Amino acid sequence: MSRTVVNAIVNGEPVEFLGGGGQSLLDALRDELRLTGTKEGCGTGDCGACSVIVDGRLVCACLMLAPEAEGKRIETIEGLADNGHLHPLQHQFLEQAALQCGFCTPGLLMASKALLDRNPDPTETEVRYWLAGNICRCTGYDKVVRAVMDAAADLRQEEKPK
Amino acid sequence: MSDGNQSPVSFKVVGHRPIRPDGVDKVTGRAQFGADFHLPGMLTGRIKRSPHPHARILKIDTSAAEKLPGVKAIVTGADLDVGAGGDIEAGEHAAAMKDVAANVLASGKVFYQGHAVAAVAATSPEIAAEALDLIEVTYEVLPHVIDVDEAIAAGAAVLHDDMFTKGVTPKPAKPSNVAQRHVMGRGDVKAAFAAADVVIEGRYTTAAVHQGYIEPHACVASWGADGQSTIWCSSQGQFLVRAMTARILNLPLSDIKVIPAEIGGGFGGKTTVYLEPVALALSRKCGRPVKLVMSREEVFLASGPTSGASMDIKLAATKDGKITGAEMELRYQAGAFAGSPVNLGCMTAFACYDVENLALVGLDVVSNRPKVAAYRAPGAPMAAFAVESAIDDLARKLNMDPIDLRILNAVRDGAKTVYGATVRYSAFVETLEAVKAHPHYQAKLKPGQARGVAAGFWFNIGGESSAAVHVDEDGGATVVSSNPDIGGSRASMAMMAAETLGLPIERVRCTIADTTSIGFSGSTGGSRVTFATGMAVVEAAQKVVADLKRRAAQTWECDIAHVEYRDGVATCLDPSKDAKPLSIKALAGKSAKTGGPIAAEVSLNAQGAAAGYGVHVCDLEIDAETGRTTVVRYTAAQDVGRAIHPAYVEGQLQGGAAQGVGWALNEEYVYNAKGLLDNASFLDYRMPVASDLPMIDTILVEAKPNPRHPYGAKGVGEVPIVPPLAAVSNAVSALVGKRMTALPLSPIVVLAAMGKA
Amino acid sequence: MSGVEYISPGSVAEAISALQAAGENGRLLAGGTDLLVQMRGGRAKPKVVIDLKAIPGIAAIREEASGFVIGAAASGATIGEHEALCKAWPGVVEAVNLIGSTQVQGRASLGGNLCNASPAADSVPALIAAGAVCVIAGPNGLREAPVESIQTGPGKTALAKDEVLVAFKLLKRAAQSGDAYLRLIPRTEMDIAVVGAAVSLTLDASGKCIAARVSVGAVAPTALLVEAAGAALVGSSFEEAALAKLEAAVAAACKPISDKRGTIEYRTKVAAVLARRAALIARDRAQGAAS
Amino acid sequence: MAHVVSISSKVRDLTGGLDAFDVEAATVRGLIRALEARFPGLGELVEAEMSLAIDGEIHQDAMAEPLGPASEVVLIPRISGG
Repeated sequence: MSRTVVNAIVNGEPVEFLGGGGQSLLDALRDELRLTGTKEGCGTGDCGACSVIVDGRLVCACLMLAPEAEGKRIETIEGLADNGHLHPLQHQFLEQAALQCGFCTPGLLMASKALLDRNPDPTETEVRYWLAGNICRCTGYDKVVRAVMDAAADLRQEEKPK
Repeated sequence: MSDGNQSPVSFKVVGHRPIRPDGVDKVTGRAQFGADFHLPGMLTGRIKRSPHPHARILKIDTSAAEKLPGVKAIVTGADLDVGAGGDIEAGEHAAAMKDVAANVLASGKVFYQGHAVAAVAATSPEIAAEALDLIEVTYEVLPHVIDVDEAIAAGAAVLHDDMFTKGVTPKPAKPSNVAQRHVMGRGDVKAAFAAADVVIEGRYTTAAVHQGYIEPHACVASWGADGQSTIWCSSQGQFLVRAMTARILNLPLSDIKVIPAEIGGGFGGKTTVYLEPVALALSRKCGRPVKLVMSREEVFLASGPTSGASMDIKLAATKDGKITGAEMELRYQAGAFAGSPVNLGCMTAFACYDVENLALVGLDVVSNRPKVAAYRAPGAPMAAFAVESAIDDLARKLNMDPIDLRILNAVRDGAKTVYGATVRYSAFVETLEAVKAHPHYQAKLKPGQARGVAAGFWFNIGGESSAAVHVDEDGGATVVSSNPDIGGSRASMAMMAAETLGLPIERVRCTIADTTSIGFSGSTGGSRVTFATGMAVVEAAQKVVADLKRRAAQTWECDIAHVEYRDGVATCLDPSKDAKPLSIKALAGKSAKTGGPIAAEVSLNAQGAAAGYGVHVCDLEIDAETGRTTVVRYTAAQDVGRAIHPAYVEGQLQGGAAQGVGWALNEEYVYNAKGLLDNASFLDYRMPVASDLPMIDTILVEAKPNPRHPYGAKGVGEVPIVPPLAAVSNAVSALVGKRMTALPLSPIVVLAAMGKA
Repeated sequence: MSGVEYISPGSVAEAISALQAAGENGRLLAGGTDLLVQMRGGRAKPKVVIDLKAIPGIAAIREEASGFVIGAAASGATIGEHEALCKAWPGVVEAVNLIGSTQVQGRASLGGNLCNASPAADSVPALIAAGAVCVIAGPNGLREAPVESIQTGPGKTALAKDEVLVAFKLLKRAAQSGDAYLRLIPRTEMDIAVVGAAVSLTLDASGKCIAARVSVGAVAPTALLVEAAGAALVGSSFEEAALAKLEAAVAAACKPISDKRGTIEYRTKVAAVLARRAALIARDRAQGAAS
Repeated sequence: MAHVVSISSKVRDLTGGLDAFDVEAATVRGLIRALEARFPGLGELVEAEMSLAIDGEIHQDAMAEPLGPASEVVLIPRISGG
């Protein structure tokens, strides 16, 4: 099998795994690293359930080959909370009941984080278009969008010098 | 929060919006869904599927695949053993189970593209895929039929030689694709039409649509050498998976343990089995655990969509708008095997309205499509599309406000439905009035916009449920639920227990038990969990309270009648006793001294579920040069009894509305001339994305709490998908200037209707 | 997908050698948003995947005196964040940024969008309208070719088996120029274009159009450069008659098919509508209305 | 004497086309027994696949439910859901 050793930083930790040229980053995260928080909803980049952040860019882990992760910094849902403290997005998703089944939630949270990392004060329209690649079938998006906007406000508040 | 949806009753927990008990697991990636399990020695399974819409299987040659190193087991339909007799389980009778088995792995014929014909288990996904290619299936390709009206027509390819339409006397001489003809009605429809001032007629069609849960079907099955096996899977009912798997493989129920995984959406589509019997049959052959996960393409090809429908409707009314009679024929696609929800379509079609004379005919029609599965209010949205469109026509013809017209005809308590139930505890009129008074309905439309209104009904059900409440030694409590939590039911279960036990919600946790750890329960479906399983939770909690009082009385040596229990504390009302109040914590800490652990389990068969009614309002715009529709404002109102956790109730309304908007505008199964599905992906099966929708306002109408439930709950999950089809279409029709009769209302359809392409 | 070899050459020459060595079994990888989907669906079965992204500069954007050089593997996100490019060629950038979701934007490349050779590729009509030129490396060095010469049919390109598209050149913008791209999809996002239309034009001081290129997508086996449509605008001040002529020219050029995404009638009608709308947006941009 | 009404065509297949008839029964269990005796197969069908609306309230598997002397019992297809 044409598998090569891949070294990457996942959620701040150096990892080493075997990745094949026919294997997606999603499969590597789930099957090699057992980080099953990243979900597969379609495997074709259409649903966003496998959203992760690679070197600061939001991507679908199903649309990246495992060996492409070499030397990259990868953020997954398992790294979103900081030492057991929920990220404001996680907190707002819970507060606002922005999840029902919870399957698309890891992807939505990572996508939302990538948005707020570059746009701390998005409009509703900006949130909706940014998240258009994350399909949620349960919520109708209403509470998701509200949670992201409120988390953005929480983060802005945190940033303010006291 | 929308519209101050606050419970008017001052419960301490019920009606509030606490964080769900399983929330943190779901926002941190720890929740284990169907595909997340991994066992030592686990094999990867894959399923070989038919490339033809209709064919006879002449031969399946697995010899080459068996020789491939790494292949550990191969199964085909011959490995299933559904048998002819046996007990009836899970509400499924023998014939239906044979169909489920033949759907799980084809037997003799394949009836749709993607129909499973064989499965392999191998040591890697690559080897499993290679093995599939090595399995040679020889087919005799047969003529196919896709469309429901074509399937009924003379000369159509007949799927099942033994299908003689049921419900027709005398029995038809020849087999056909009409599995069953349902007839229901009352009164004198002919006379009603003869006397009518106004008659409205129409033919309506809807496309087959998929439930669209984001989690593909997934399971792990592990056969033990002693014949006892375990299945981990995401489903809407662990007991249903157990019953169906046992039945299809002819195994004793108690030899199978089903452990429910978290479920990534179902909407009815996970109330049957596709993978579990196959995985277990594979595991039985090789003695190793086998994981089977569907790809998205497989989900579209081979798991249940709901029926596309073709319907004719005719209304008779007075010039004042009173509907005096109606005739309707509903023809629903069942897919490859009998069992469309057309009977439910007939029953629900006019359930919102008090119509004296009714004649309904429903045809259950098979064709070369995947076998339909339940989808949120099965059968009701299509029927409501036709009925609510016709009523919209009537309102326009009489120049009446569409809500006033509906109020005039609305069912009220005491009215009799066409299916025999008497309307009770209904708040349909109140829901219509709430919409009429809402700022959305009062708001003026902008130029180029139109507004659609439509209503919807669902029965809601009760049935068998079990639950346990354990008081932990520190006075906290654990609720053990028997139903997979598909949308936050752990929260409502914990809340009802907390309310009953007088505990703060943070002291009550909720877990979902496997089939060996709690009594039987029906599936998570039919909007039954908060009602029926909730009832079991409350009764179990009430038993615990009674037990706590008994223990307090024993401690104080007083009469139990003198013990009051409130807010988690037992107080002695007997003034002759110098008894300090005993908290649940104190009682739990010393439970050994009063009889041992404090716990109660209740199994019941809940009766008295109350129906729900919804009214939706949709404002939209159309780009007149491209036919693209944009929903600009949407409000969903519903008779919810009492909302246990209002945020999750709102979520049900919003999610159902979004699915319904997708059904109305863009979702459809597209077949080509070869009978093959052309859009088996999220790219081309267009479910709404975040930028397609506005905020969805909700109105929770709590005018009539259900007295048959301890906290007044009615089912809420299904009603919200019933009104949107017509709410959207009525608005589009207003803008286009003619009645739109065929869903979906894609830009192409709308532009053509506008006469511009 | 078993046994697929992944290689990541450090130079164009190495990439070409790898491509030659792999022959029919080799596929170039840029963003991967099409290739991985094809591999998963079994429509592509490469034995060697040659990732171009380690080649210096191939994912970058360079501004030179003559204009912009966009690396073939530059992602949509990179392109969307390049301020000077956005200012000069807003139509090209908006077309690129319509490809897929935010997630897809993080990967999908301009070169991949062209070389995947979908008739509905969003960036291609915009690049054609913009007069973009491809820089192609082969065993014998570099050559240049206009974008409209690359796609030869669905899934087919004019590139030789051992050639690598390395960059796109976009000229420095003349004064009073603007471009725009519009597409029609049933949803607001995430769909393949049912129809796409791009217009790039230049105005004189009086606002009269002195140069125009119009290209439409998803209405023929490849994106079309509709010269008659551009000609309809040149010399006009966007009067109704000129716009009608533009629409007629576009409609006449369309040779669409009816498929799951659209019908012949719909595509033809809407291609004309979008071309007119894009022309007016491009005019407004040229007039600096937006800036 | 319970007045039985059916809205299910499967019932009609077993009753020779009858949609309404009277049955002597004091409980649902008795009703099902009586149905089976009068129309072989019908009791089994009702027990396995049908719900009953007894004087307007829907019951499922409620075998012990009493029937009044003039109860109306509507045989309806079992209602499930999504």
